[in-house]
Amino acid sequence: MSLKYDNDSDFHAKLIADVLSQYPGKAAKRRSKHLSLATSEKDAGEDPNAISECEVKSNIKSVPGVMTIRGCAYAGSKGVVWGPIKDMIHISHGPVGCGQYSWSQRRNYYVGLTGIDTFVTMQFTSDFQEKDIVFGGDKKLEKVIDEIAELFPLSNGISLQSECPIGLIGDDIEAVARKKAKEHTTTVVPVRCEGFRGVSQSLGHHIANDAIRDWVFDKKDLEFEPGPYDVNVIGDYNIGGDAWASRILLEEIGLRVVGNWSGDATLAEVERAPRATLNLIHCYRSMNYISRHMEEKYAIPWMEYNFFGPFQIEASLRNIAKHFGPEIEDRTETVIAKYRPFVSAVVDKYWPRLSGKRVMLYIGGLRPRHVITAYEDLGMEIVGTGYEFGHGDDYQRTGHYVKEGTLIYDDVTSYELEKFIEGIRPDLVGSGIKEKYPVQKMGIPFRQMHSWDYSGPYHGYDGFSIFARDMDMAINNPVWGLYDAPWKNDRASAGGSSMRT
Amino acid sequence: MSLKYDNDSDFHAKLIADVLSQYPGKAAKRRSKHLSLATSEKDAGEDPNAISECEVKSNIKSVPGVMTIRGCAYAGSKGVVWGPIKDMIHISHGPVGCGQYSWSQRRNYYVGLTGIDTFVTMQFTSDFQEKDIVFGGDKKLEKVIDEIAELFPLSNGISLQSECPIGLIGDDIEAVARKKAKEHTTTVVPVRCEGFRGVSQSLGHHIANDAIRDWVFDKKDLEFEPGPYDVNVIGDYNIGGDAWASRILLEEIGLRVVGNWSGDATLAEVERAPRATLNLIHCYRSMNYISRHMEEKYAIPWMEYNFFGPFQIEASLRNIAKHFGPEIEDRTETVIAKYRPFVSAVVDKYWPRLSGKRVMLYIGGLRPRHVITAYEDLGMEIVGTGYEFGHGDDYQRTGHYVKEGTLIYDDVTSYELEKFIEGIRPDLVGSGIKEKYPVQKMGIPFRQMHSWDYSGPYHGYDGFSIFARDMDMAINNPVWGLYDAPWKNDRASAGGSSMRT
Amino acid sequence: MARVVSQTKSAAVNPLKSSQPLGAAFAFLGVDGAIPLLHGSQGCTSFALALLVRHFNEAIPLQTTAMNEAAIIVGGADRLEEAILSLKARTRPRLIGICTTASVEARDEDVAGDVENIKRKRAIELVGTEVVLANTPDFDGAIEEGWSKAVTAVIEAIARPDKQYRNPRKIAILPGWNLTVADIEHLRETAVSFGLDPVILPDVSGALDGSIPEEWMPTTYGGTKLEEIRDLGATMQCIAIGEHMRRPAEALQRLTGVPYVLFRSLTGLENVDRFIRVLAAVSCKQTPLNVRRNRMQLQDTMLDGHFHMAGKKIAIASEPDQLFQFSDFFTAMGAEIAAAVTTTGTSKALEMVPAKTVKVGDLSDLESLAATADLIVTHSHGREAARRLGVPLMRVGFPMFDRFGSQHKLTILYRGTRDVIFDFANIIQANHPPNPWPT
Amino acid sequence: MARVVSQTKSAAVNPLKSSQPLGAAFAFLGVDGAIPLLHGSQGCTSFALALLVRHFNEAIPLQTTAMNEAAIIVGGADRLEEAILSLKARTRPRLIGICTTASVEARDEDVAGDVENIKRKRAIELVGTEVVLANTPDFDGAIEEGWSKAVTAVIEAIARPDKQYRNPRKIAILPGWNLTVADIEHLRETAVSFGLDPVILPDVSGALDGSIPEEWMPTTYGGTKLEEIRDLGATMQCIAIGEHMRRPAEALQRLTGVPYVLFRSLTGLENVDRFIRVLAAVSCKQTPLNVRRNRMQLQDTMLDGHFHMAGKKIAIASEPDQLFQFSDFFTAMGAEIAAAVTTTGTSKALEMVPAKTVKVGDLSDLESLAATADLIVTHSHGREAARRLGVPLMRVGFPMFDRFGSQHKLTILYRGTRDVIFDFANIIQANHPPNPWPT
Repeated sequence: MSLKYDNDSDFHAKLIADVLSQYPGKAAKRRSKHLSLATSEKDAGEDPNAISECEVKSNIKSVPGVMTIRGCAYAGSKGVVWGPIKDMIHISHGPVGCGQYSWSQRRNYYVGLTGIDTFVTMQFTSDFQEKDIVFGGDKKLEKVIDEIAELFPLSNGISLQSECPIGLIGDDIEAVARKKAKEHTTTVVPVRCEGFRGVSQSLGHHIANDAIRDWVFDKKDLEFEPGPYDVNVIGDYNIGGDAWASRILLEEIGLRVVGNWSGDATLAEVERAPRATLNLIHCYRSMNYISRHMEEKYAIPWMEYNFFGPFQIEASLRNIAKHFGPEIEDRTETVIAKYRPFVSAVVDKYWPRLSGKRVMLYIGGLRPRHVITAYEDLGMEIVGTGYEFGHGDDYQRTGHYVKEGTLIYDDVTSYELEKFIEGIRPDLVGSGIKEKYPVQKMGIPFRQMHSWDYSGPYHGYDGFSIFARDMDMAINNPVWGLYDAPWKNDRASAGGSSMRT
Repeated sequence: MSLKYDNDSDFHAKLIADVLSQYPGKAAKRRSKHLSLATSEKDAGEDPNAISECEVKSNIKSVPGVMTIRGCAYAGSKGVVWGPIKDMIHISHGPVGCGQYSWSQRRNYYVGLTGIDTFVTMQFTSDFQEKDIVFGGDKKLEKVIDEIAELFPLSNGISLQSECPIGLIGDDIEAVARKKAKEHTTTVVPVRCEGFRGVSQSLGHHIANDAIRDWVFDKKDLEFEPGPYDVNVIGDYNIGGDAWASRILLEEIGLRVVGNWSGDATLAEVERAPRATLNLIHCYRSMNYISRHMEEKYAIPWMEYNFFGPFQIEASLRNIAKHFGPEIEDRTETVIAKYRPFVSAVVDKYWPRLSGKRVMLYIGGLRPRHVITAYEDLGMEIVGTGYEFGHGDDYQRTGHYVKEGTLIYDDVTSYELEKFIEGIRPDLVGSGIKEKYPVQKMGIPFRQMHSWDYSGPYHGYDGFSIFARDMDMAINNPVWGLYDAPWKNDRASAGGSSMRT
Repeated sequence: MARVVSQTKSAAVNPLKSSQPLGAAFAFLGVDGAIPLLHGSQGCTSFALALLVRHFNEAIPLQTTAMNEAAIIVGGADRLEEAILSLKARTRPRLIGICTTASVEARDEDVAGDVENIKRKRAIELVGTEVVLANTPDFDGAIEEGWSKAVTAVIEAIARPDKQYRNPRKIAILPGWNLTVADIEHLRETAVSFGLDPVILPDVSGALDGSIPEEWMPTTYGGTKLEEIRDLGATMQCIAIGEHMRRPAEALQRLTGVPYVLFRSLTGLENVDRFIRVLAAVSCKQTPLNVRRNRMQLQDTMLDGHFHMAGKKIAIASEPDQLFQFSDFFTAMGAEIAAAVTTTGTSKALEMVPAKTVKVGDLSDLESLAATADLIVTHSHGREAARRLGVPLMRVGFPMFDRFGSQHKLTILYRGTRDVIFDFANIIQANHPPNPWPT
Repeated sequence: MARVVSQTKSAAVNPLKSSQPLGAAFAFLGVDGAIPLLHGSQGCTSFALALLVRHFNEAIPLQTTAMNEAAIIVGGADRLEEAILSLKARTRPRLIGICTTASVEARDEDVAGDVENIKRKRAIELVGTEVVLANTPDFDGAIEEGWSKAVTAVIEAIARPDKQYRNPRKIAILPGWNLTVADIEHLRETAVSFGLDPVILPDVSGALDGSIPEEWMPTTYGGTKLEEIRDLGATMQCIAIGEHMRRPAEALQRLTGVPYVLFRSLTGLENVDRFIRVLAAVSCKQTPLNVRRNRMQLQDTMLDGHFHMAGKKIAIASEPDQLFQFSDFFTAMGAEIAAAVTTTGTSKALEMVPAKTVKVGDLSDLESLAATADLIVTHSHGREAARRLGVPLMRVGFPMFDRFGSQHKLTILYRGTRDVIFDFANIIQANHPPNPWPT
């Protein structure tokens, strides 16, 4: 279903102008490039390479003293790409800060015995002290690797996630990696994802992809028998079980998922990826690099898909099936038909409670566009969306999804976001933990759309029903009908009020 | 080991005089018969029927407006004797109060699937309403029995524990019992333990014993093959696992425990008891009636024993073994020798922390005497003891245990107990939940010696080490070294102090 | 609007309710210098005493007429008299609160007549001691009724029954049994912060708060003073908390003309707002800053907590007013009352419970309804059902014998509501960890 | 007298500590109108911010100089200047608190020099805004050091460095990072109840207590006011809480001559008694009744609770002063510290910890020592070890992201000590049910 609604372009344009008016001239000019409106609408789900008129400047460096929501290269590599590979140990190499701050911030589900053969929710660091900075940390790194090999004999490899100081003190972690890989006959991957590189976590994704290319692919003789329906799922991190929900569907239409990058993944799944017949990309932003590489080097085609909400699920399943021909296409139609009643039940239940509700999004990865139609499947309207660390191609892709007049904001500051939300007063904001409390205190329902707020999965048909329930719970919670304070009448004479609005 | 120490007879006599002086003449006279001193010492563990000079008036009715610690006949029957029989359902028959107040007050451990084949920690009542009082409750009782038979098909019988109103309204629960036993082909035991009968829980024990005699024994054909070393353990309610600790020892010396009355017991264990060769009585007070009956009717001899502390354990084991002859006696010596090092280790550890500490007891059943030597095994001294609901024979038996000058108090009131404790200021008081808080607030360590204060077992060798640890924990806890309040100096000018002493 | 479904079984399996005399005794414990006297066999008192001690972790003054077989036959008047005189002589209480039990009520004894006789006959000996009777047979009602009857009896026996000068700063507060010691303290502080002088009856925050009196006291220490009860007619306004406090509030109004306003619950933002408005109106004062700050903190906690409460299915069992108090609040936070069980079916609070039905029943009824719940809310005896079902338990009400500090938990006004959210959300978080897979 | 055992592994597996700049930023959050500015790459700030938000469930103002590759090569002075000016222009903070991170410290940048230059060069633009620097490389110390350095830096930069008229009612209180919002509020109330006027630095009870400000604030709202910090020299007495607050207390004494008294812990009867004595002496007042009542309640709770704490084996991991605070109290209740792990080995508090050894280490060290413990005490990351070992976890310290209301928990003075006992005993009761057999 393609929901019809209009966004108020004039009002949104005025909001942007108001926000920019508060900046000094130079900063206003700089920021104006990040804020925009969608100017025309295209049907979603067709040509993924169509150029959209939704364009903003993006992937540009952050401004000192203007805190945005971005992370760093280390976040992109350790936090996103490498961290979920469950049978490896990922060392946050450097001082204790980065790894400790970010520990357990993502919810990559997995199965395995933590601390025995699986290590996702554990945290490892070389815990640099002053002497390591002064005299270099390679010796310590060697010891750390030796200790880990001894303490966790069932681990299948180690990655070295460089923190800022590593790039400054001239350590040669590649040499250490080579030496220790040989000594312990294991995989050791050095990743140069120091936090100061690039402008956001995005470069970290790229560096992490390159590290897979250079330090994992084609390094071992694989015992793996490929089949005609083998696919890799790329860029699904299994937040709240998303990858599992997706895998169910892909298997139902007759495919074999031989690798899931990188939620609940083993190193072996990564190693054998070049033997698959197709790469299915969920999070384009974080994993397009390695997909393009596999296309070039191993001639594996790749395609994007979207499993948020029934409209996109059906389109994506058909698109994927087309690649494999009539047999799979038939099975796909059967699967789609099978789930139709389930979808109707979900929509019938929640449409009356959710239709017409207006949503603002500000997230990372692919979600600022991919989740849009899932909301629309429930009758909800997207009034604004933006990426933490998107690139031009992300914004191009967004054009397919958004309606004309939709507010678009790149790398938005908390000041800007707050002003937009105050102006629009949407019925729901979907963003991250750092935005959650300010938005809620404005009296506006909120869902974390990075972590699914301890819920999930949101992928696939099962995920859709959970998604619908969660949005309903957030928007229609009676807590939002908060009373004015009983002393409102005497407000002038003493401080305090109910909510700032 | 028989610990040598003296109690200060003169001081204790003065305490009694002081306490009595506060009563009006008649009451003083009445109470004076309940308070006494032990006047001579005999060696413990020899002739259990020796007459002692430790005599107080006991088992006399309570005084209105003078709350003591006693329960009622219902408490003695439902709470003590019947309640632990695990595969029967014991209906608190009458209004909701009694059963609800007493629910889960005792800690009779058991194994079984609660609610399926085992019901000890559940609570059943016929929940009388006004109409049941006015029109009689037999009809309701019948329905309750029918419901229970349907809801709990794996229960092996029902007992009807009468609450006060039953005796007043003229219900014929015996007729209901007979009728329903026949209908459901099960055991239904009516027990006339209305709370107003007798002066304490003690009569309830007797009534409960008689109900076993009249409604359980010789009612079924038993499939049970008796053996030469079969014994019943009578009056061990398995508080905190006590009966299990005892059973281990008896089995080690070569006996077979065919019935355990009534901790963790099944109805079948009770039914087959008359086939055993010897009754070993732990709690004489609550179960001597049925033991005497079995002696008369089935010619089963009975003997008391005491498994508190190594001194008594050894004496009791030898005494029991004597009954079975040389083979068992040899095994017994082996067992005793086996545990000696363990005992030494416990004593060596705790003696330095506990010896010389003075203890006052006020408990029920057999404990006011039986636990004495366990304390003495650790070097502790008993300065006073008394029974909630003891009879003359209990006090006679106490003479073997206590030293000359020991303060003896029967059915003591909270006022009297408090005055004695204030006067003596012992290092430990062992009594029940109702005494716990007043005593602790006097700054004196306390252990519940009915329930073992959520600990246990205290029986047997294993229990002795737990007993020692618990007493040490209570007495030597640093909390007793409480500071005086920092404002003590300005105490005169404003209320508040640290502890009343 | 809930439908009240009456008991279906004849048996009570794992009963929910405690019986009436305990509720009455509990209320008498909130009067200064009082001794509750249970008129019945010693066993009742002994058991009730042990349970109260386990609940409060405190020494509790509770007395008995120790009815025995002979007294059961001839009637309990003599035992009652002996008990009253003995108590008077030994402990000089300011109030003896008699609670009858099944054993005297089943005989249909005229205890009221007995009490009047004793008071007349022993008038001189009893100078300085009020003797108050609550008829509380075990075979009727439960804690709520017992508490309500005792408070009513105290008011009717002691409050001066005439119109009198009304002190514009004085108010009467009649809290239900379901308020904790901390609740009572916080109620008082809040009223005082508006410049009011509240008389709280009963006031369990004195004797049962865990403090240690300097001298051994055979009666309660702390609690509402008799003079305050006598002068209740001098208050401007009475505030009753809980439907079961309507009876004593009406008795007070009848006797003295003091008007009352009734709050079914003081938990939840809207209820508290209404209460604060009443305090502001009565006192003609602005709301103090700390109360405002507490409201802001509550709002914030509601925002944080709604997330963990939304959509949660609750199985709750309690006395009617407490049932309403928590159900009402939980649904205001987006939770759903999947099962509601209560002790007696007569309270008007029941139909306000936001559930399809409220079942008069026992914990086995709750257990059979709670298998798919996210949370069970009831007293400590619910622990076995909760364990069998694998559903977490939030302990509220009486008895609470397996957790400490229950009397120091706030459950009302802005701060108490905030704490209830913390409790709820933390139980949910503890039992629904973010990563449910084996790790 | 514990022996401090230094780290044995090179790797930190499940590290215990958070790094220094976070501690400094946390302290700056306790100053009114402040913005902590992390000098390093944006990632540090972003991560630290997310963790602080998860801990407090609050919006947190935290800023970054967003050092990028170019800045890393040429040095961060320009980024720092740009950040300060931008912050000043947009948000008009009263304080910008700079916390350096590993990336600038590893280059050995002269940040102090940079700051001085900027302040000189931009003196006019910066009027009304203090700029304070704490050198807090991630590769040294942990939260305690960061907090301590930030408070010291604030005092040295802002407090007027001369002897001045001492107001006999004014005292300074320098609390360690390990006190909660509720602790700070209770400290203030207690001091005020003695008629004192306390300046508490830092004071996190304003901005981080979950209240909702009327207008959107880009800085902290609430916290110690700059004028109060300037006038710290006018206080009669400084009270420092935690060994790590000795450094700022000494700085204050050096600058202004105000004497200090140091409390390693305000948890536990004896420590609180000593504190109350100090307040009484400084104020020349008698101890107020409510404080006395709180002490009685604590004594009673100690009596009730010692039973559940006696003999219990505790495995605890925390920063040194918090480690001391809880270990000291637990052993005073009869528990035994079976394992103690801490973040850094330099604090003098460590040797006072009542354990044989204190290991400088990580949560994997704790896990290997805690298998036979009855209770694990550490921050939220201890949950996995606790679950693997089947030992219950009592959450204390930072971060606490999986329970609500941690900032509203009292842990100090009589009431806080009481609440700690409740928490402890209830965890024990929940995990050691009275009947351990299957039922």
